[in-house]
Amino acid sequence: MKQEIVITGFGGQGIVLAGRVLGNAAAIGDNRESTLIQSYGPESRGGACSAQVIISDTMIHYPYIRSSDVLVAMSQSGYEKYIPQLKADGMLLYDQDLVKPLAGVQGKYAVPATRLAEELGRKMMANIIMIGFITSVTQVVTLEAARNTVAESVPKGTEKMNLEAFGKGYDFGLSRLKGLEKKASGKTGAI
Amino acid sequence: MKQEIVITGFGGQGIVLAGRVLGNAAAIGDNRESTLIQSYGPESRGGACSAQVIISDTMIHYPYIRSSDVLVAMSQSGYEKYIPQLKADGMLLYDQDLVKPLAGVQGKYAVPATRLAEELGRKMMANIIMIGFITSVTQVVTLEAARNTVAESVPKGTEKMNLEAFGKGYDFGLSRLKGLEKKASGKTGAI
Amino acid sequence: MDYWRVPLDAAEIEVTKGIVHILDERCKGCGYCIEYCPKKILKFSSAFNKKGYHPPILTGTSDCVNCHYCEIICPEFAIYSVEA
Amino acid sequence: MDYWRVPLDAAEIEVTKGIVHILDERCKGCGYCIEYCPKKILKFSSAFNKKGYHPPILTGTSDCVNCHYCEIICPEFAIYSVEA
Amino acid sequence: MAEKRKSPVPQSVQQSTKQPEIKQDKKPDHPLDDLIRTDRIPHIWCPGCGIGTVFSSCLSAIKVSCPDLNKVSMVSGIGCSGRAAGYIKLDSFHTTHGRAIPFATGLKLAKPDMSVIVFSGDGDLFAIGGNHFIHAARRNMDLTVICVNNLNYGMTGGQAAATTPHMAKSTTSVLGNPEDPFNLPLLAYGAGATYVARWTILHTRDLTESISEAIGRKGFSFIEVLAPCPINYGRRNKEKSLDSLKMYQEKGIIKNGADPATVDLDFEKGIILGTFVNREKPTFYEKYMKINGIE
Amino acid sequence: MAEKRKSPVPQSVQQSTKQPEIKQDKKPDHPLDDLIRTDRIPHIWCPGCGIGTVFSSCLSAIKVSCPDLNKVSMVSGIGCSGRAAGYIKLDSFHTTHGRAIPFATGLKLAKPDMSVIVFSGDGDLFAIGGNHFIHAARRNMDLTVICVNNLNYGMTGGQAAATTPHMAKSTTSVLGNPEDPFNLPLLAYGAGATYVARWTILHTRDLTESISEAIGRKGFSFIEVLAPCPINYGRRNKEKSLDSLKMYQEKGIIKNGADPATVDLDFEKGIILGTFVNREKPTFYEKYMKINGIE
Amino acid sequence: MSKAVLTGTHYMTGDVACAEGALAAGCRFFGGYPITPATEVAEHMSERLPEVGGIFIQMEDEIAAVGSVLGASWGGVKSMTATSGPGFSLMMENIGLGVVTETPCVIVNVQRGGPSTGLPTQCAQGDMMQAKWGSHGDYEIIALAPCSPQEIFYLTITAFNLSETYRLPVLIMTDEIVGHMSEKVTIPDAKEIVTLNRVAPKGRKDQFKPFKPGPKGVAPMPAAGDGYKVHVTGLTHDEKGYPVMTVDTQHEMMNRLTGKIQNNLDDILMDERFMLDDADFVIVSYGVSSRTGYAAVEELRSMGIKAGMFRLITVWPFPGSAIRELAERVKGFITVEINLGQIHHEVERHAAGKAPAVLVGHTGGTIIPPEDVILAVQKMIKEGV
Amino acid sequence: MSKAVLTGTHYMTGDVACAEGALAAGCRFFGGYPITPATEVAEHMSERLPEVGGIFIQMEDEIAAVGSVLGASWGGVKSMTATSGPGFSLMMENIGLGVVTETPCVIVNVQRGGPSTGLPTQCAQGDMMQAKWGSHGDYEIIALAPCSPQEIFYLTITAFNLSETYRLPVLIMTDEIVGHMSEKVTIPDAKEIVTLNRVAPKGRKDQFKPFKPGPKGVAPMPAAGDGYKVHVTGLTHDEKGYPVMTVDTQHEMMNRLTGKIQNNLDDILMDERFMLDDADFVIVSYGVSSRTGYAAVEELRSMGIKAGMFRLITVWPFPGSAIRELAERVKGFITVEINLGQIHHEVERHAAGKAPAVLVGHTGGTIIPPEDVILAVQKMIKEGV
Ligand SMILES: Cc1ncc(C[n+]2csc(CCOP(=O)(O)OP(=O)(O)O)c2C)c(N)n1
Ligand SMILES: Cc1ncc(C[n+]2csc(CCOP(=O)(O)OP(=O)(O)O)c2C)c(N)n1
Ligand code: SF4
Ligand code: SF4
Ligand code: SF4
Ligand code: SF4
Ligand code: SF4
Ligand code: SF4
Ligand SMILES: [Mg+2]
Ligand SMILES: [Mg+2]
Repeated sequence: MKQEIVITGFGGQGIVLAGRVLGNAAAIGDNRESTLIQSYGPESRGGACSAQVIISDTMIHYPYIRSSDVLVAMSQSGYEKYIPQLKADGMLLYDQDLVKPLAGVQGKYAVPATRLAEELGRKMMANIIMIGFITSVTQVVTLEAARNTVAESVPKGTEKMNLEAFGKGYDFGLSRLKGLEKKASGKTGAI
Repeated sequence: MKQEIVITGFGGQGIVLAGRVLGNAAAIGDNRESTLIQSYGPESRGGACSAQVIISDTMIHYPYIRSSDVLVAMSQSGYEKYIPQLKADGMLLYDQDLVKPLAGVQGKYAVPATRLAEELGRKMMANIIMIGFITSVTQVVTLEAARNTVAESVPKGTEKMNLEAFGKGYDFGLSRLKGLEKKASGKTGAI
Repeated sequence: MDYWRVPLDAAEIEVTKGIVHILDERCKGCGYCIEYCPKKILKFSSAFNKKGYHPPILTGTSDCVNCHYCEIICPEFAIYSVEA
Repeated sequence: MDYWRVPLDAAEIEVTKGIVHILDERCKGCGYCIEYCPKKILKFSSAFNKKGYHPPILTGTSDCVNCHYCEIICPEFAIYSVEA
Repeated sequence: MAEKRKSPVPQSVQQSTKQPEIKQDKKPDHPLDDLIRTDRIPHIWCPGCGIGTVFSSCLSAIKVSCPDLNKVSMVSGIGCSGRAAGYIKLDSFHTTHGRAIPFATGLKLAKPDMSVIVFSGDGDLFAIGGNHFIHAARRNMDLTVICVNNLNYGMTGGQAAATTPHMAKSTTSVLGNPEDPFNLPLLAYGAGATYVARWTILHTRDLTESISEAIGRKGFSFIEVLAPCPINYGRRNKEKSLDSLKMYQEKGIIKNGADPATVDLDFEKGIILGTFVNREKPTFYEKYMKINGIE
Repeated sequence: MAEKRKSPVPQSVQQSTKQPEIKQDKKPDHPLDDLIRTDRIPHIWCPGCGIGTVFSSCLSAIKVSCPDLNKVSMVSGIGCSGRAAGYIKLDSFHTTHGRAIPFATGLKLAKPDMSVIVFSGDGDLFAIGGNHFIHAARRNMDLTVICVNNLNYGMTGGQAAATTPHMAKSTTSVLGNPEDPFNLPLLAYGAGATYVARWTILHTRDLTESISEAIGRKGFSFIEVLAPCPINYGRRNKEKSLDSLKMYQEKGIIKNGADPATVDLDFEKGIILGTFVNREKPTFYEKYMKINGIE
Repeated sequence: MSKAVLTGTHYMTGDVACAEGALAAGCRFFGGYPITPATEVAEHMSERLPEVGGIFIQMEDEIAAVGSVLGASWGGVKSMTATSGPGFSLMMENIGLGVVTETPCVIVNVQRGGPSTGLPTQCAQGDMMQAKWGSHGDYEIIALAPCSPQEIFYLTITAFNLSETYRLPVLIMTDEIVGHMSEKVTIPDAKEIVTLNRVAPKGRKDQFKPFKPGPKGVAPMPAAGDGYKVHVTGLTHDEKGYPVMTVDTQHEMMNRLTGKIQNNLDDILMDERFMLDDADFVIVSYGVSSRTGYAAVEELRSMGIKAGMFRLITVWPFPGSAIRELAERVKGFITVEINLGQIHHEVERHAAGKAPAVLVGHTGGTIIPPEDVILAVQKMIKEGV
Repeated sequence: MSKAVLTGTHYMTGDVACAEGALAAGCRFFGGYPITPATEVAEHMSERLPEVGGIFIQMEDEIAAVGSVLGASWGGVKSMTATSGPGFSLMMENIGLGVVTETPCVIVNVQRGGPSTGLPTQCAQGDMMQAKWGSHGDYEIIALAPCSPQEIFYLTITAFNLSETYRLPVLIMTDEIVGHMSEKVTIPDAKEIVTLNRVAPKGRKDQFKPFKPGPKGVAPMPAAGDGYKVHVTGLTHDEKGYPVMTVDTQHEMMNRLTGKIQNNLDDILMDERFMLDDADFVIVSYGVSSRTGYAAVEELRSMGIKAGMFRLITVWPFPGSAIRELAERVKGFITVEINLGQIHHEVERHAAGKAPAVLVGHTGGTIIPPEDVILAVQKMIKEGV
């Protein structure tokens, strides 16, 4: 099995860290193969930035994603750049205050990650919330692996805070899924 | 016709300048072809130094001398290095205070260039004396060309002094030749 | 905190009245203009601009004295004042 | 000309007598030792060494005081003095 | 391969604040817009980065001191500060890391009546570029050199520079910088600079005046400008950009004419600012022309 | 091709002066021969060149101040002066032009208990190598840097250097040098050097003491030594080697502790000599070890 | 567990893995200067070296960085620096000094888009020829090209081993993708890691010649302070290390310097061959581009085309004889590299017309998609080779 | 008579002839740093430039020298520097900047024995590949190799003309022998000398794009101060000169930079063919080695062997198609160069096995005797090619 996840946003949002947590969780926590590619521009802040994470049970050769299973968008421009390569049955996860997806896009999951982070008092933790959200919505990594990796990846002393943020995102995801299930069951059973 | 002249000595003796005067005289004064190659070591003073001058009526390709018609030696080490490549019928010109040629060497012409220069009050002019000597003894360049080139090549204001030195060397050469002629005639007519 | 060189510029400051212009989309919300406006007439807007920053708006409490300090301290060419 | 720091070294200079050694083939005839020997006991030899320089020889007029100045000023490691 | 979606039509996000009323009926140009490549704005500098303020001050100075804008140019090296050359609407040259000054030297000698401003970072001018700096100062090359000193290498992510305070944190000195920084005005003076000044971005008016003065005079002029790099230096040294400004305000002491040997940056005791050196000496070009009897 | 003669057996020319009698029964070794690669003597330096005297002085200093000769090494750059490394019988490194100091920095940090002496020319250390010099001074790297200042590039034939006096003649300034030279002690001080001295080859004993002192202390020590290059600088500026020495004698003024800002070389008014700076400061290595809690 | 060897499985970037490899190899000195995308090597070394008693110093530029590395190596310490294109260009003169003075050290080039400042944060493989030819004069060099963080870890150890064995700077020519890519890296027990050290001299110290070839054509190497009183120069020198500027000495020295590499190719050349035995079409690649190559080979095989991969691990010296052998039996070479044709030229030269050689190149900023390779092979087939 | 053009016949060294060529070409700025055996170029320029109102400046190092040259060129002045191996290595980074910013200038490398400090006063041709590959990233460059003082005079003018026409640094790759050799140099009347200048832009200044190709694929070039307010950067940039760090912009820029050379080979490639029409054995050479080549050809012909000479005047871009054409009909190539095989590799690559290619090389310090070439040809004949 192979999952290809693109996370995209601005420099300064912690996009690469989010990718690294996912990749790390998959590789070390879940003992699978995982390749993370980061791409960014010359800007330290505000430039386009993305992380491409491939998670697989077999060796990964070509490290770029040309067709993604999951797109996580934390900026409108990132969304616009990467949405064309999202598979038809792929999932779009996005920060609902920063990205306005096209009306017709299917399989989309919104989370107010930045707003939630601001509520937690740390705008910087939007990415951790997003990781929680990804974990529950996509299940590309196990909860345990993701939690452990978050704890290991953040600066010492901030573990609790970050795990809380992670939990918030995770739970938000669960409830979104429930909501969708309801919706879906009201529709035809397909997400 | 092609003449190949090697001038050798120590850095600081004006070896390259001597070569340049000859080459220049041949090329510009006598309107022939002439190639000068200089070789020297890292030392500014006292290192081995040589000038190779090829004078020819046709185009000169290969610029090194492998077999010389004339060897002008102003140091013992230079003499030793270049004497093997002097043609059997070549001419050896040397500063008699600085070089002691092997007893058996034929066609040799001694001049006390450095001593004469010291007498003129300028040890530095030994090379100009040597040029005069070369001009009269070997006739590789014409007197006129050599004289003019000396005058053009030396620092302004020193022309007279240098032409005097040149003349001294030239005359010394003439008298040497006369002496040899006498000697030769006393022997068998061959130099 | 007060404008750090009030005594020096104070005289001039009183001379004119100004209108301040804010180019929202250039602003990156550093707050320098807000912090150092001698008249304290600027504050962060609650809204975001496209890049997600909160540009300054006028508090409306007092008048701009056209001292240009916001203009010259702004790293973004995002604010300037002109004579009213 | 006299040795430039005679007053300073003078005391020591008188203490001992020395023998000066000259390594002719190292000498390049700069004349520093000759010029700055406080006792003026060196002069150029008239002969050449292999490289064509005139190394110093003793004038014989006076004694070496083993001040080592020739030794330390010589750029060629060509002269030194030892206690007599 | 899975079927792909068509790219959606970009749709801008409706989040901007409303324009404040007072602005509505005015033209929206910033007074410096004629000197800026507005098609490249916003620039890449981070929120709170002090480079923009130094740059703006430099443009203001150019505006007042250069009647003919075709006779001004800017040369930068590589770094965040070095990006300035890319935003000024004048002939502008973004060269290689550390080499702005030699490039500017050639340009100036080829165009002696042009004001050549070197605008670059502390790393660019004093780490890799230190040799060119001291030699241009020695020659009294007629250049205005503006150094944005943000105490680190901003562009590469916050490594220690030759200006990073002893014990400060950086990505290459996580436990504290073992090196001491240069005293830049002293180095400049020691190398032969004929005009040496230091300001902070908070002292914007003085800075602008100083840059004008430097552009207006003949000879090698050096202006060090303290500016925050909140993202890299600030973050690691617990100094937000407004903290930096406050520090400049509280610790800044203007001492024109201070002996450069006494102006080491000491963020505890006080940051000495001012014009430290302003002496007249013929420039390289003047001496070259005179000695060679040209003109 | 013409027949060639066989090479004659080398036959040495009988011109040497007879050994002075007093020498006959003594061993012919110079007291410094154990520190010299005698198989490479005579060295390449010209008659009257001052480098040999500086080198000799350096060897004397090593002799007195370094009991263990395995704990001393010399690093040079490229130039006539840079050839020193090739004559000292110690671990010695003849590197690239201008780069002796970085090499020495690595060597010193790898061998912290070794005395590392950088011996090189003014062009090497201050033209192409200027940046390394100022940074090593800033870091207070524990090196002894000896600069033979002969006012020009000797090795390449006498071009102007960053030390060539204004208006002096050189092969690249035939009508006179348009540039001003560095005041090397001031530059060194301005960069952070903790020991700065200047001597001439005539002041040999002071020089030797100064080198000993520098080797013996911790930190970045810089010693400028004025030395004639009669062949290139002297010839073009009508100064024979003995003239240079006379000038050192007549114009030399020893002023220990003089303010480096006042010691510009002025061959007319006076050449200020002495130890100008000698201050204590921890070295890079000491600070690195401390901050990182090593040992 | 030794502090220097982080035994275990980690998720790390190529840059960090490179630094860890260096530490495991015994590197205890790093002289650096920051540059994207190599900065993280320096940053990681700056944190880790003090933990093992080593020295990290950030020099004033790349010239100084490599200078300090050479100095530290002569101080007896395994040393390293890391840079990218612009810094690599600046290092060229001192790399030459390292070659001529036979100084072991490792220099990492995390390649980015060039020329000049180019694309600082994006990948390329445009410095491959520079690695061989960038310093003036002729010389042999060793350059290795890893294709993953795991491999960069091992190859950094190998690089140190080769540099110590053959006494020369060894280059690791990686790229932005591999440097910034995170993958699983397994670090074995310290005792399982083979680290080689320069051979110490024996015999009389006063008669030792630091440039006189011993076994493998390489001279033993003392450190400064060992009592050998060596002289080391960048001038043409004899076995003693003395400058002797003659044609003969130059000839001997050059033979030593090139011979020690050319006579030990068996030891130095490393490659990986994938489905090569029966291959008609050989994809020649290295570094990140080889990952495109592998993907293409699998795809081509699935299409029934006999493709195989010859992955260069040692890029310099170039394995000419392997190409020459292959050329006798294959239908074509396809060199895949992110440049306009560099290693391709070597392939073409050694193929010598026996089999066609084409380039699948790219101007940089991204990696090459497998499709380009597949198309190139299909074109070759169509054109009837 | 113009002071800049010393009309008449002189006896001068190659270095001096090079400087005179530069002056005749209109060079009015020289930024230099002394180095044997190129110093005399700088020295002569330092005396002569003031006579024609030009500027000579001795910079602090070679990096600064070439930096100042690029700056002066953007100031609208034809500019030049000269160096040898070690300095050439240091110039590499800024040569890349010159290429990418399309800055006309001339850089002379009077080659000496390398690598490293090597043999400073002796000859070699060891920097030929460095000329093409020494800076990071891919690029095309023009390099010319004169074989006599007379030719260096003319080729320096040509170098300026090419650099102005194609907007890039042009390299003169000469060597110690040619640089220090004195021969007759005839300098024509000023009016007989063709000097080309960069094309000045036309049209609206605010819409001008300084990197948008015009005729020949080269953009017109304004000087600073002309009112075009250009931005010039070493980053990947678009036609306007603005940094745009995308794969597409990189691709376009690289195509522009390489295209302007590769699409104008007819104009750029220069060679001399001597007895080549019926030649079985082609001696490929350049610079001083070609003089060995000529001597060998004459000797071989006198022995009845059909040898001919293909002398490269333009070395880079390499005249691959000429070699490919020759390979179809000749029996062998013999590349003669004072190195261990550099241009030889190109010959070999383009000969592509159609004709054998051998090297007559040398490690440096001296020139190659004609005998070596003759022996190589004889060996080829014996081995039955
Ligand atoms: C030769 C070279 N080495 C290193 C780099 C990487 N680099 C780019 S900017 C920079 C430092 C910039 O620091 P500074 O000049 O202080 O500018 P800032 O970003 O802080 O404004 C470095 C090291 C480079 N581009 N070229
Ligand atoms: C990179 C480089 N550039 C230039 C040179 C040529 N070069 C050799 S020595 C030297 C100058 C030496 O001057 P200095 O250091 O003052 O030594 P001196 O010969 O005067 O003792 C130069 C420019 C070189 N070897 N390497
Ligand atoms: S110009 Fe700006 S800073 Fe000054 S008073 Fe008006 S708003 Fe405040
Ligand atoms: S100073 Fe400029 S960027 Fe900062 S908040 Fe004010 S307007 Fe925005
Ligand atoms: S030691 Fe030398 S200088 Fe002193 S008195 Fe004796 S000979 Fe003269
Ligand atoms: S100082 Fe030395 S080199 Fe000079 S003359 Fe005396 S012995 Fe000879
Ligand atoms: S990294 Fe620092 S210097 Fe660079 S733009 Fe951001 S704040 Fe400014
Ligand atoms: S050229 Fe000058 S510096 Fe060099 S050895 Fe001769 S006198 Fe000394
Ligand atoms: Mg900075
Ligand atoms: Mg010097």
